[in-house]
Amino acid sequence: MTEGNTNKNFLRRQSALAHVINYGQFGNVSLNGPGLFICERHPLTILQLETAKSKNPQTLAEISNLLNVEFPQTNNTCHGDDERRSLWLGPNRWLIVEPERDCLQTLIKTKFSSSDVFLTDLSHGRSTVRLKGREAREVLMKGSGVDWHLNSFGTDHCVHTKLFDLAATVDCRDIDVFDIYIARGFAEDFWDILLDSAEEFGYQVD
Amino acid sequence: MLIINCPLCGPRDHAEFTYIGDATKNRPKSDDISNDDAWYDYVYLRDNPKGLHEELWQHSFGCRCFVKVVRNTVTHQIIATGMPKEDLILDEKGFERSV
Amino acid sequence: MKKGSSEVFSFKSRRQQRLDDGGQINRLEPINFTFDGKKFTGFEGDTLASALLANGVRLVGRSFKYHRPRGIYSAGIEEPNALVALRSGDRHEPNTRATAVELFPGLEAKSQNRWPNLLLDYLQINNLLSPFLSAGFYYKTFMGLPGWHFYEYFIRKAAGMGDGTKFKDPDKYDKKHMHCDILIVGGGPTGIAAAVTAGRAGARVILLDNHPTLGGQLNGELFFLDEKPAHYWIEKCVEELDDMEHVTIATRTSAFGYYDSDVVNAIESVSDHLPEPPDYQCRQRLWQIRAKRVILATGATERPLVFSNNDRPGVMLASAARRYVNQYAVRPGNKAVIFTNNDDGYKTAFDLARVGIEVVAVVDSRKKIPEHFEKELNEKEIEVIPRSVVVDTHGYFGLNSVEIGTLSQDGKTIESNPFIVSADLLAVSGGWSPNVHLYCHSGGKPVYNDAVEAFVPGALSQNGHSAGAAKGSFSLNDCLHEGHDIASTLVKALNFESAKQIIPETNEKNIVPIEALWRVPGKGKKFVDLQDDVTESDITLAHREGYVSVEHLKRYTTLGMGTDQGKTSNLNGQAIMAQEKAEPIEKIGTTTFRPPYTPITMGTLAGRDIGLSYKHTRRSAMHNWHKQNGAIFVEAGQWLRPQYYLDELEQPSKENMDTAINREVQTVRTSVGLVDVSTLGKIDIQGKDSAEFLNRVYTNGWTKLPIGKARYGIMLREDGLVFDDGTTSRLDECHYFMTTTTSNAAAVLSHMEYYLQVQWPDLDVKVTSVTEQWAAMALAGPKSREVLSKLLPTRNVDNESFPFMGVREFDIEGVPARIFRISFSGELSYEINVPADFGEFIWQRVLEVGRTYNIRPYGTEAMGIMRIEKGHVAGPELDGRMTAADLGLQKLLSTKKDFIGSKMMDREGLKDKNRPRLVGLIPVDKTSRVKSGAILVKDPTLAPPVPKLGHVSSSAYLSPTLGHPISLGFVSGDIIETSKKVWAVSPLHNESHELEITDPIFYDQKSERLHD
Amino acid sequence: MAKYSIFNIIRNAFNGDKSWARVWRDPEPKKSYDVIIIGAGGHGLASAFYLAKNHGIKNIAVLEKGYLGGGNTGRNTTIVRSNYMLDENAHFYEKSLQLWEQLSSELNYNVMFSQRGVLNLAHNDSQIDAITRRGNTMRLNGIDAELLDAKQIRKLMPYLDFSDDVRFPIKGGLLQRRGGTARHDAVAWGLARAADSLGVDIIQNCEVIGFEESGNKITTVKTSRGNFNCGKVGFAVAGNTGHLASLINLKLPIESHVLQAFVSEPLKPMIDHVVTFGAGHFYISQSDKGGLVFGGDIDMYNSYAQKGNLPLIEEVVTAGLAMIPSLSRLRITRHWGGVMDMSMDGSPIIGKSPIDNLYLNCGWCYGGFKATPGSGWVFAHTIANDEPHNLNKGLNLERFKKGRMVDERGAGPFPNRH
Ligand SMILES: Cc1cc2nc3c(=O)[nH]c(=O)nc-3n(C[C@H](O)[C@H](O)[C@H](O)COP(=O)(O)OP(=O)(O)OC[C@H]3O[C@@H](n4cnc5c(N)ncnc54)[C@H](O)[C@@H]3O)c2cc1C
Ligand SMILES: NC(=O)c1ccc[n+]([C@@H]2O[C@H](COP(=O)([O-])OP(=O)(O)OC[C@H]3O[C@@H](n4cnc5c(N)ncnc54)[C@H](O)[C@@H]3O)[C@@H](O)[C@H]2O)c1
Ligand SMILES: Cc1cc2nc3c(=O)[nH]c(=O)nc-3n(C[C@H](O)[C@H](O)[C@H](O)COP(=O)(O)O)c2cc1C
Ligand SMILES: [Zn+2]
Repeated sequence: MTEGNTNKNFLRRQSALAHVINYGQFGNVSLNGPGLFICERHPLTILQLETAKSKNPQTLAEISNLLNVEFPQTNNTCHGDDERRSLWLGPNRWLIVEPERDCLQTLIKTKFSSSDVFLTDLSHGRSTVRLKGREAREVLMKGSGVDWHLNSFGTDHCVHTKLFDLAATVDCRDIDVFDIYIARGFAEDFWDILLDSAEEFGYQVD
Repeated sequence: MLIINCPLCGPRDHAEFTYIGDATKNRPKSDDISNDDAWYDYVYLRDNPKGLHEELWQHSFGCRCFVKVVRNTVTHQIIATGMPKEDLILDEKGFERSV
Repeated sequence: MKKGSSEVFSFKSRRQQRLDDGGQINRLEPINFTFDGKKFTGFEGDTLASALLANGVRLVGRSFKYHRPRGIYSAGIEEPNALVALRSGDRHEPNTRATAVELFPGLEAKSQNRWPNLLLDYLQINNLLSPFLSAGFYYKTFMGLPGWHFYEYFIRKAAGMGDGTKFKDPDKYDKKHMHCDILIVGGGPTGIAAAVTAGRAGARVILLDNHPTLGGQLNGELFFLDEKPAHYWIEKCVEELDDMEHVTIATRTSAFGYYDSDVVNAIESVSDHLPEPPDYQCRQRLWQIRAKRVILATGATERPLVFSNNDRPGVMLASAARRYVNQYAVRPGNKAVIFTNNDDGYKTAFDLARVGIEVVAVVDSRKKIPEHFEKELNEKEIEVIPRSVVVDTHGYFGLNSVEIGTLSQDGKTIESNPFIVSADLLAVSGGWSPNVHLYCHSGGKPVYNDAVEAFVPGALSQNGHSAGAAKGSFSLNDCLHEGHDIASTLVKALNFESAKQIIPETNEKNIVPIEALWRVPGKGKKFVDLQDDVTESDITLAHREGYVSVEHLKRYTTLGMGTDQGKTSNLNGQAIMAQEKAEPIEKIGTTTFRPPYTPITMGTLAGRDIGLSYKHTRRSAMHNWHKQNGAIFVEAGQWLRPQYYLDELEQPSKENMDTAINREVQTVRTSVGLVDVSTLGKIDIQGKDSAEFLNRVYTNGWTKLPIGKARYGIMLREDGLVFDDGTTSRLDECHYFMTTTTSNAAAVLSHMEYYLQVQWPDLDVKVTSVTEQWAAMALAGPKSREVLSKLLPTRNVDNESFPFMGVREFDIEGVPARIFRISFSGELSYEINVPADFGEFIWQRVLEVGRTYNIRPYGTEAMGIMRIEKGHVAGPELDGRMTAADLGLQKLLSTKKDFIGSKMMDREGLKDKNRPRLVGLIPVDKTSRVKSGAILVKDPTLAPPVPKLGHVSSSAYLSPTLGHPISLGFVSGDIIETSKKVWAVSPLHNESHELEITDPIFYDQKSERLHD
Repeated sequence: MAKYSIFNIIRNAFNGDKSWARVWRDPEPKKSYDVIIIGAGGHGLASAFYLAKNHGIKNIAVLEKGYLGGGNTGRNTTIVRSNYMLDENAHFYEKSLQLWEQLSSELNYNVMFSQRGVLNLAHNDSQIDAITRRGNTMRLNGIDAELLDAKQIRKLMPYLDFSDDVRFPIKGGLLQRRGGTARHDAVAWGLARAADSLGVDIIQNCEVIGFEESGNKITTVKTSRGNFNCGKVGFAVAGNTGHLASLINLKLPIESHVLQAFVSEPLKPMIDHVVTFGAGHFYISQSDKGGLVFGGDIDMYNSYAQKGNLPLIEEVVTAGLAMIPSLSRLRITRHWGGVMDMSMDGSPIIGKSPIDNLYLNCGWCYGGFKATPGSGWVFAHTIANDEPHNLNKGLNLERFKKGRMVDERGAGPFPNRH
């Protein structure tokens, strides 16, 4: 799945999964159709935003205004939609994610002094996989000890966890839609193990 | 599995954490004129109690914060968790088992 | 007594033992299978054991030590005898309990521990030698020459049970993490009652049972609940539970361990009951269950009785005999004697009689017969012999008669002459032991309960609550109530509205207490542990010799150390020891219960992490290019890095490798090369205190580093030894970019986070790993600037504009790049960092642009040689034991500030001037290849122990630049001062070479090539 | 004491094993002992044995809180080797290995020392370099070592993974043929029997719960079975060192950690050597009973619990399958844990303490079983002479203060990384 392509570099941004993705239906696809739909989200802008300890409390609100997205103050939650989303990463730390457009970093940097907010571009450092479907939680259950039950991990929740032995951020976009962020270098391995785990449910790669 | 309640992320498997060790060690201040014994103590000596142990873990697969954990080294029961500089209140009830 | 002459050919005289009706088997689904190559038929619903019994097969294996013929002893996972090799080829599974294998079409099983076959086992000789083979005999002999290892060869061959295999497992394994409010282990009446109560209250419940269906012990009984056969109740409950979305019923799932934090682990047998796993399905799945509360409704296990020759095929647990009749519709024998010390035997007598098996007698060691059985005994014309015991048994390949005698008042002798009755089935019950295993795993200490003569759970440990037979409550009524009660208590504690359940009425009889009978007087082998062939006399010998603690007893005799872990035998053995010591059983205690509850396959624990997936592989953004362009890869941590590149027509070989490496070095030294350095750790550092922080982390000074400049630094550990090295660049006032060695990347980040969060929280500094964000490549060689300027046609990259250690941000064909003029190779060099998704594109562009200069990609080997030529330290030198001075880096130790490690680095041992220091080494003959790992000595002819002066840490077999081999190594300080030469010896290779000690920088000592 | 021999076995076979005598006494403790050794594991027992045998000290008690040999001696993976790189360790462990070679006859008790060979695998060039260095050092120290290439290893151990779909192919290995295994319980029992016969009182179910001091000396050892006066005291309590030291307010460079071990169902001979993996922490051998005995890393957190958790078990087994794929369908029968005394440099501490008449024997980390006879030998010497033996001079407590660590792995002052 390709997202936002206004950037002139778009054609050259090559996902870590470019060489491995095979589209189609695989595994034990039942009459009800595949249990899972899996795709890569690429290219995205993924920006880590941190505020200084000594920050002016206004700063965050102003950035929030500028970007038109709230920064969740509750641990393990997210805000926004596919167009622009913010995830809680840790104390005073968030991730802003959006389909690659104009340089988000520049946008913020021009308005705010670098001693108040710290931006780290991680757009290329993460591979993002979207997992969707009735068996999505079952697959997550294979990889991590977080309680994936709807009651504890619903829409707009996110966790940073060890998923199939990799550091991963999982964002619950909707009841059965999850965005998974993992380090780019492991993308191929992650992709393989994810598909392997999904085989018994049947899956479709889009 | 030890389930450690990260003060920020909630209960997680200890496999998400990296064990650091004794949380009671205070790094000698730089302006103490180099006191060899204090440094030796800081770097090498451990209380190693049989019973409650205050220890640090890093939630390296989660929020990356260092977390202070009070744990019984005999039963592995975790009594309390908090941030490194937090004074943890050890609720005696932590020892009792509610049904 | 005729000793089993006809039974020898028992296969031929086999008799069908299947009942015409009844049982929970599906007679419409016959299943073919083989045992030791012979074809048999059973039915769906059979276990391998029940199907064998149905076909009249009694002899199924040989015992561990004496190779005695053995049959089927139980009907469950506690089976000590009937271990078979299941399946064949790459699916071969040794030591599989026939009683726990569901029959599937085409099942193949073989007997074990016999040679050449089950009837003609040559090691039967051990049975005759048994007087010499008592417990621990090997500790008393085989001490002299030729040494134990010689005798061991034969002993090992005789020991062991099944065979391992050489094959890779074709099946898959899976893992699954679960959470619940209440986990119930055991789906017998207790567990079912608990599940219904908890489920109705709305709690998230998981109910586990290792059998294919729920019901537990009830499935083997003929109880009525509310005046209907018990299975009606079971089915009703299961139906209700199935409808509850928050309840998970997991059959064929066995909890094997109760670990800390109320985590219970189980294995789901997904496909073991099938010939092969279906497509896309795994064989087994590991469950990791995190429960708020746990109910242990694991039931109880029946115990054998200890008397002479109590191990013959045909001797069986009383409840098992009953289960074979009731559940599998199999006659486990045709003429039965029951031997019991509790009520259980009577149930068996009645159930056997019901299907027409002749019950010769119930031999009850108790003085009084339970009155309430009298009516039924009379009806069924079953004779009961009170205060009596089975003294001995006969029959070689299977039981054919038993000897019955009367017990003296004190229980120590047999009063009358025993009499013999013929029988082919002896059902024994020595009482029941609650399955306290999981409770004990959780940290609980069992206590002895005289009323049931067994260990029962003591004080609560963690949140695991025992109930029903697992708690020592053996009446069905109690089990049902306890299940309900504990569940309602727990749901209340978890703030659920507790729900009502009406417990069904049972038709069971009152229970008359057991009277312990730990052993029967008499000669002959009295087996306590059937699997490990531990006899009563082994236990008395252990006592005589002083191995009296239960733990010594266990280890000396191997009591309870088999695959069954003494489920049926431990208590008997411990009680016999207690009798010998004349101490109560609770005083001598029990051995430790350890996971797994039943043996678990290793494949399940590994899950998907096998073969190439054992450890994740990390790939750089240029990986695919490398792969398509002749790279031979090498492991660096988890990363795959190109070691060298073969040209198109070159085949991998040692010569071609040397050629390739040479070619790569020469290209860089004379023209220009490109190497992928993406694996270096990269850390983004921001915040107003960044400079101060770097000043504390690195040993050298950082406050004066200008923006746009990089600097090399080393970090120490707090103990004063070198931790890591790398360069850090200042990108902006408060923004730095650090690189670390590949292997220490994660450790350095953690190290810094530790100081920032725990020690110096007042510093305003943020650190983030950006290793993955940037693809990095070093463009190195005298022509590198020309390539770079072609890449950046509009920019000035001459020496002034972009000096050594300069850092610039450029735009290469629209791609933002950070370029660092730093060098590891010793040549003019630029490290180009671009966002990773552009990595392959830029890499290719650089190579295209460099084509006119014959640019080549180079790998870690060439890089390694060049860094040795330059005397740069790397992994082999940074081995965690070096001081900065050892590495010749003392000039990097600032004296003007404190830094991590500065307080400990001056300890006497670290200042010792004789410590080995980094040197260069050149073979005197200028040709010898010196191996890294060779040791430096004064004289290669000395006999050991030889004083060691140091070692060779890194070697280049040929420095293409210098035309001879060179090495880096460490030589004791005093030797460096006094001599110019040392010998490098490698006794492992039978080599020694004389070396000249030189400066570690072999090439361009003034670093002129870097600077302009 | 009846001598153990084949003749006595035959004699006993005909009388129903009736004349075998007790292996050790169960003595009533005396009021006072010249030397009290705390801990009846292999080290405590060997120390008492050599104190009596080599140094003529007879009034010795070994106090044991549980049953003798029930500590790590009774729960380890029994690997015996002397393939160390640093001199302080190498010479000490080699002495120990030499003592192993004669231990059964010295004790008249077969400890089943089986010199089946210990092989360390290497999977890449830098590991080859590292084992080359270690092997060469061993050879120069007079210790046997051989470097094998993949082909040679394949011949010896065809069950290792030599296939193409292996993550870390085997490149070579370092073999010490004189290394092997021993029957752990027999070691404790044989030493106990031999020490007992020299008059040493082994007192079981006797937990040390405190000390009385006067000046800089321990005068009384307080136990669950009463107080004993003592001349000298030796600690040989392995994982419990930290706790015992806290009873006299002594802090040590030691952390207690749990190490797990595993045994499979019994199998016919399958693995004839001791093999260790190089790309993960895993070591395996087969017991004479047929069980595959294996282990890996510690669980990483401080523990006195003698039990571990599943994540580490998964890791160990995964490494095992990476090395020997055909283990997959075999089953584990039992796993357990031991409490290990992890030191700050991964090497033992054996010598004098800051208290005048207290001697320390601790810090054995993953590897103290193989040290058993050597440890007893030098500890007895140290106690008897109030001075270390040449072989344990470098393994003293002061080395940390002085910066003379003995760090084989170069992991630094992080006990769980050694
Ligand atoms: C799982 C595992 C695997 C291992 N594998 C190996 C291996 O393969 N090779 C190897 O060389 N080493 C191995 N080791 C290490 C080795 O087992 C130990 O280092 C060695 O056995 C220690 O012996 P010890 O006599 O010092 O201690 P122990 O055998 O532990 O004896 C100490 C004794 O002191 C007693 N004690 C403790 N406190 C008190 C007190 N207060 N009062 C009285 N008595 C007390 C204990 O009960 C115990 O019996 C392993 C260890 C473990 C746990
Ligand atoms: N003296 C006697 O006659 C006597 C003695 C004991 C039990 N009983 C009878 O047995 C029944 C006991 O009921 P209950 O429900 O307490 O026990 P149960 O034995 O009926 O059920 C326990 C179930 O748990 C399963 N189980 C045990 N450990 C497990 C594990 N680790 N993982 C997965 N499954 C596991 C067992 O296989 C069994 O199916 C009652 O009917 C009682 O009367 C009678
Ligand atoms: C080398 C070795 C081999 C072992 N083999 C077996 C075995 O075959 N069967 C068994 O049940 N336990 C075996 N054990 C484990 C012991 O039963 C026991 O778990 C261990 O000694 C620790 O004691 P504990 O579990 O009582 O705490 C073995 C232990 C060791 C050290
Ligand atoms: Zn966290």
